[in-house]
Amino acid sequence: MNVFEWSFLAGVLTATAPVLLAALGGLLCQVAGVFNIALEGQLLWGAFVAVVVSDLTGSAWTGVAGAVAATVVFSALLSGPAVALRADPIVVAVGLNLLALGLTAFLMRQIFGSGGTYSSPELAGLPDLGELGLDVPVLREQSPLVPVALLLVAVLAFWLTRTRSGLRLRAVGQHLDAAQAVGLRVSGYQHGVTLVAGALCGLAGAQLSLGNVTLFSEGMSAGRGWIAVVAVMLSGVYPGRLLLACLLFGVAEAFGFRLQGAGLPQQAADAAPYVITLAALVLAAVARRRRRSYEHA
Amino acid sequence: GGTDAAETAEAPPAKSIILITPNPVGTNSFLQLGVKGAEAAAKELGASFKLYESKDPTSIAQNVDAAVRAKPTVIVGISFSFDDVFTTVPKANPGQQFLQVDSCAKEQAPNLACVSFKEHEAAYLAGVEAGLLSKSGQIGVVAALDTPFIHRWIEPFFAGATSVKPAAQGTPLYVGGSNPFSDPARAKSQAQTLTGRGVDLIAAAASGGNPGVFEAVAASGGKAFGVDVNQCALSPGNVVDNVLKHVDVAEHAAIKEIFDGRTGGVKVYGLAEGGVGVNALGDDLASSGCTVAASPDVVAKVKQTRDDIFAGKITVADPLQS
Amino acid sequence: MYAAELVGVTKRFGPVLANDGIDLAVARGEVHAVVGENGAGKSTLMSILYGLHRPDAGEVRRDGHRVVLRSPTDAIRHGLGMVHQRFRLFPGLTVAENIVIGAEPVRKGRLDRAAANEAVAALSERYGLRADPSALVGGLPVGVRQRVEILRALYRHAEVLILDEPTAVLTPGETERLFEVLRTVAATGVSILLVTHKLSEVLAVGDRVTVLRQGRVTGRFTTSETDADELVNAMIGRSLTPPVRRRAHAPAGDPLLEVRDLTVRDADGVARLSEVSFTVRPGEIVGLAGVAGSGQRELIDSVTGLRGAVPEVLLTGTPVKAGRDPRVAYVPEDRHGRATAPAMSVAENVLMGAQRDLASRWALPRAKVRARARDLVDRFSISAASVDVPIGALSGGNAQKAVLARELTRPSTVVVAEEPTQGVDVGVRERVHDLLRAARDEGAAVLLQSSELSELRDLADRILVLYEGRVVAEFPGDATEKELGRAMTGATG
Amino acid sequence: MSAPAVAHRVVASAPVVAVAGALLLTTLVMLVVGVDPALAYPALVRGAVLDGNLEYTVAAFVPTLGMALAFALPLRAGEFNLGGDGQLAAGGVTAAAVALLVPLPPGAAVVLPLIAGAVAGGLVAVVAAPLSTRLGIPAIVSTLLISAPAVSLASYLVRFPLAEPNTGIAQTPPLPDAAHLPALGGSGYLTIGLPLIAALTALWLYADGRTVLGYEIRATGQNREFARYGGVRVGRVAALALAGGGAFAGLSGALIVLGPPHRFVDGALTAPGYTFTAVAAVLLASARPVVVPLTVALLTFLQVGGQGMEREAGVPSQLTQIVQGLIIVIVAVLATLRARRPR
Ligand SMILES: Nc1ncnc2c1ncn2[C@@H]1O[C@H](COP(=O)(O)OP(=O)(O)OP(=O)(O)O)[C@@H](O)[C@H]1O
Ligand SMILES: Nc1ncnc2c1ncn2[C@@H]1O[C@H](COP(=O)(O)OP(=O)(O)OP(=O)(O)O)[C@@H](O)[C@H]1O
Ligand SMILES: [Mg+2]
Ligand SMILES: [Mg+2]
Repeated sequence: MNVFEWSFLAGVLTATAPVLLAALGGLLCQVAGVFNIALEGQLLWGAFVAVVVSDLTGSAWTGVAGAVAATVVFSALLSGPAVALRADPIVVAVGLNLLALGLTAFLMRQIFGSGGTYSSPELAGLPDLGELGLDVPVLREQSPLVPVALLLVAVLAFWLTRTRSGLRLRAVGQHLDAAQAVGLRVSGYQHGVTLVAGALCGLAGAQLSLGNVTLFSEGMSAGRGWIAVVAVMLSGVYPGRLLLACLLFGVAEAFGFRLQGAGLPQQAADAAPYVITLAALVLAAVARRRRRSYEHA
Repeated sequence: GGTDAAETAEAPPAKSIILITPNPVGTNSFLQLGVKGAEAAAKELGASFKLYESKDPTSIAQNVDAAVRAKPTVIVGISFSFDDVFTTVPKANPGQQFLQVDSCAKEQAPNLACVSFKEHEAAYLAGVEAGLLSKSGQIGVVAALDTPFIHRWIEPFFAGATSVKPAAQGTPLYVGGSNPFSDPARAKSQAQTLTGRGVDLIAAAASGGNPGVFEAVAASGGKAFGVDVNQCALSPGNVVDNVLKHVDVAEHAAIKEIFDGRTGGVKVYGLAEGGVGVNALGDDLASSGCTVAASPDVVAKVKQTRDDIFAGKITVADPLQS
Repeated sequence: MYAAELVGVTKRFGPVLANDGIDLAVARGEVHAVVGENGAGKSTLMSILYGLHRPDAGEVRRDGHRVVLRSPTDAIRHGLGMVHQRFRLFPGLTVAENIVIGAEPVRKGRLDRAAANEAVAALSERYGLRADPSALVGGLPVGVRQRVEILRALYRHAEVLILDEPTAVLTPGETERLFEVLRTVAATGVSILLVTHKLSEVLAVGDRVTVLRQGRVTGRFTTSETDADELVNAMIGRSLTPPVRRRAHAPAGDPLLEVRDLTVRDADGVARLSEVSFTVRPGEIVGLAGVAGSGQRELIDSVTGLRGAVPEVLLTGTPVKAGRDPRVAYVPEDRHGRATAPAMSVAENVLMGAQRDLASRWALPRAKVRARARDLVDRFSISAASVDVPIGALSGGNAQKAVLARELTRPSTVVVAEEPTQGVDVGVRERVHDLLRAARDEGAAVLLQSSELSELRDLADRILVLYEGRVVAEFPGDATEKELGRAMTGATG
Repeated sequence: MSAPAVAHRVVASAPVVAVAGALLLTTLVMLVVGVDPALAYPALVRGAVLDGNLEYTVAAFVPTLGMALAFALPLRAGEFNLGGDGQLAAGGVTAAAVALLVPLPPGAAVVLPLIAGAVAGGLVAVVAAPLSTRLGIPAIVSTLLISAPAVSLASYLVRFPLAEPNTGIAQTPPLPDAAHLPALGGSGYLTIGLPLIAALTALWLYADGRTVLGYEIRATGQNREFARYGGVRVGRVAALALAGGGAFAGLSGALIVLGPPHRFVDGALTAPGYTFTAVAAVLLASARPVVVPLTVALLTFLQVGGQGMEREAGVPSQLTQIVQGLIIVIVAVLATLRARRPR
């Protein structure tokens, strides 16, 4: 395989990792019957806190920990209203996405004294796997969170199918009343996954701002959280399918760049991930329908 | 936010400068230079200084109106984003002085002064360096957006390279996305795409995205060119040189002229006027941290090319005029 | 000492007094039936015993000790188990998973599937409740799903087992099998509380019976010492009115509704209706009987046009129109899901279908809409604070009357009524029956689907029995429940 | 009802409580980060209504109200239209193209681009309808996904086929004078866009409450199965509602482009974030259409005032986004608390 293709694969992984981490959180919520479309806001918030903490402490890993903690707190703003008070999760999430956008831009100006983009030589980014001694093509330039994301797919699949809490979680999502009737603490599970999704979005944000690059810029989540929502819709409750869906997005983004190289305008590259994701959604839905199309004889 | 640079507690200075940016300043080195120049002028002239950061084209108009109401000595707008507002507002407010940096409104009022640059001349010189230094003969540009203005950093760069290495191949890629001027993640991906196909020298014209380009070349063993300011120190050992644009110097001078009563007119800063350049031509090349310092032959060729441009032997085509 | 006791239990839902100082005691190993009309408070009482509701007053005792049940978890801990009227199963989990959930065997931190399957198999064996532990519950027939519910309770060591209307969804054969299981289980010392509407079942399987009416106990009997008449008297405060006189003259004229050889397949290609043919003539009520899921839904959706254009269905001689054929008045079973938009006002709910008639060229005048609604409210004696309150705020019976008001005032000649008296009280029930008869007398063709055989016998001129998507039998209106029940299980002839 | 009772109902109404709660929390944020609320709030008010800023507030009110209708109309039919940006850009670029390329007599030169913009926005939005009703892809996702390519397409058009030559910025040439929205009064910002959008809002309110279509849209939104059962062609109604919403968005884009600076500047339509301000306003109105213009006015006030606050008091204007986000969350919570209260 030549250098060209390695770099393409590396580009795919880079584009995939943050989306995948956030989508894993979304999938957990979906399994437990919580509709979580606040991934975009949480991703952005995580990216911001990661940079702030890393900048303050000089340690990227502290930044990651800070992002996870802060995003768990942020996700409580979803789980509180939507799970405990049964408020409309869509409305709450729309509010939270807006809140994250405003809060990060506002605090950025308060903390760093300027808007736009913040980066500084002192800001510690996550090390490359290459620096850590894993000198394999494709992975060499990725942060350690990239293999972590891939690993989490397997962990989640195992958890959901092989453990007691995984079984209970699936039960809660399938039939809320039934879960209550067999004595499961339904809202406990739903709070739990919403907060865990927060933690995963924190990781996703940290990967975006300290892994893919080393800086924060306003609105840098740039729709990745929404793509994660779509990936969750595409994959139901199956982590394996989720990985495929997120890789599809990664390929679409990396492919979009290639399109530019092939002479297509930049706008085509911008649109490519969305068009491809939408096409995948439509194809999946049509396939679902076709499977039933012999219904009218 | 509004920053008061020179402020005296008792009596506010009668003279004042309001600078309006088209976007948040952040790490955008171009806008930072704009702020620096205005601040320096304010300090020297004993004027107060206020910065209005716009978010989008609508808020530009709003900020300009607010500035007009504040009646400062001069209102400075940076970039072509002010072309429309500065066509109408100065005419409607003939008593107010305006300065547009880096572009000029189509119909220029007498109370509007303009400062613009011949970026293409500096980009051409950087291209010469790239042509001489590229081993693969493949060079590239990662630019923020595919807009006509930004092409001033692209075609002249490739032209400079082919002038010394006719076989050189140039590829531009654009950051795009929802945040083109400050998306290092996408900038890095684009740079990786280029390095992946054998490009070993990349000119970064992606503003806030430039650090991403530097990260990409550092990993691939290639090198990059910075833009506007000396960015060699941002990524030591990976930046060859920079397409410098001395916005601060030009802006400072223009503000001073307006304060002195010489208003209106257009000043174009090219190589000859010292408004643009590359670090290879600077006196402080040795301490600049730019890797071109290690190639005296390249520096010599750049100097010669500059002299040829001065002498009119070489004319650098301006993509905006084509 | 009783296994379980409810003492002076009172429960109020807003203005509704669902349980009013109820005392009920169940002995060990006893099958105790609880009967009463719709809305008498049976489910509420059972929910209190299972910790799903907290009583406003009164207490629950287990083995003579007072227990406080804050949740089903508490109830399960105190040895209570419940099989709900609507199953509470997880369609995407296996039989074994559905049974062990909440008390799963775990080995080395992992779910021990083998142990779960074994435990379930052992239980099945012991009580004669056969079910494949590794089958997905979603694909199982209703009877088996019910077994899973019972197994779940037994797995959790229930000593008091509550079953809320377990036979409503079963065929007579399945019902018979269930009763055998209940006797086996009771013989092991488990107490069983059986909620049902069917007096024959009470007399067949119960040891004792408690009758509820409007939230109070109106009778306690030992089944060996009572009979159906006595129970009915306790249930509705009077004896059953003698069977209604049938109309003198026979229905005549060309059929208004004609179904010819209708076959309908579901999403998976399985036939839900096969070669169904029948007619309904003006002035005739045709009843539709069958256990749940025998094809009633598909048939009614085809007749009303909701399945799209179905050439096999003819209304007044021409094929049914897709969407909602305006020639059909249709009273759906699902009151909140289909028949009403609960959050919209009474006026806007009764407007549906008539909006175009009321509108002038551009406008749908509010005054007209409300005036019409007020008229319907008066004519059908619907009790509502005003026509502007959301219909969801009305009691079930009044909401049902509003639906009938809307549908029966349509200019239509075919009336389709689906479980028209489900969950409504006696008064409303009689009113609904009167309305359907009136429609018939005015020359409408009425198709009446009901799971209450007595209702069909009261109203229908003919009764068609659906079984697995086929019309397996046709009876005159005065067929016996026994005949009908036999046909509903597919036994032809 | 007595006057005190009315006053009580107003004070206790969800929007009022939500705004009060959000402002309280925002004040807390200010205090935490060391901003003086006594400085910030007056600056906010001045930035929105005083010192001649009112015309900007009004200018921003027009597209925000248009975008609010773009979200509110499909929402009545139960469809979430989050793709306003794409519909706005499509409408704007179409209007610009028509104004530039089609020679039109005065009058038609304004009207036709507006209609073309509305049609373009409606077409972009209506794609989501079959995806939702036939394929079960929720509009909340599909509109969002369609939005990005639509914005890109507009950006491409304005960069290449419609671009103004010899300029540094991706924009169309100035539109012919005949295509400029007639101004009201001296200022160029106050145009007939305001009465136009006000009239359309009134029309929508009327249609929503007093027409057959409005009734069928609401029934579809409240309970789709009920509407289907009642004979409403819900697929068509949902599509119509989405198309109507998209048309409002497209019209808003056209209004922006035909107003100063009278051209389509790449990014100028989407950057101010009209779409999500409008979403916030509609959610704040919590399903009462009559309140929408008021909540739009309130949020526009905050947005425009935020700029003034930033200039004068040095408080980042993003603070107003925080207020909006908090308002929406609080409204959602209040809605459940209300539903829970025993009747
Ligand atoms: N959660 C609730 N909220 C309000 N009212 C309720 C609720 N549950 C029951 N009710 C009312 O309490 C009364 C008793 O209802 P319950 O379900 O206990 O009756 P039932 O005897 O089980 O009837 P059925 O034979 O229809 O199952 C009815 O009037 C019902 O409408
Ligand atoms: N048999 C059915 N049961 C439940 N839902 C159905 C059924 N048939 C259709 N639907 C759903 O109803 C919605 C609208 O269906 P349909 O497209 O037939 O509506 P319509 O009003 O006839 O629209 P149009 O005539 O414009 O095509 C869709 O969401 C569809 O999935
Ligand atoms: Mg019941
Ligand atoms: Mg149809």
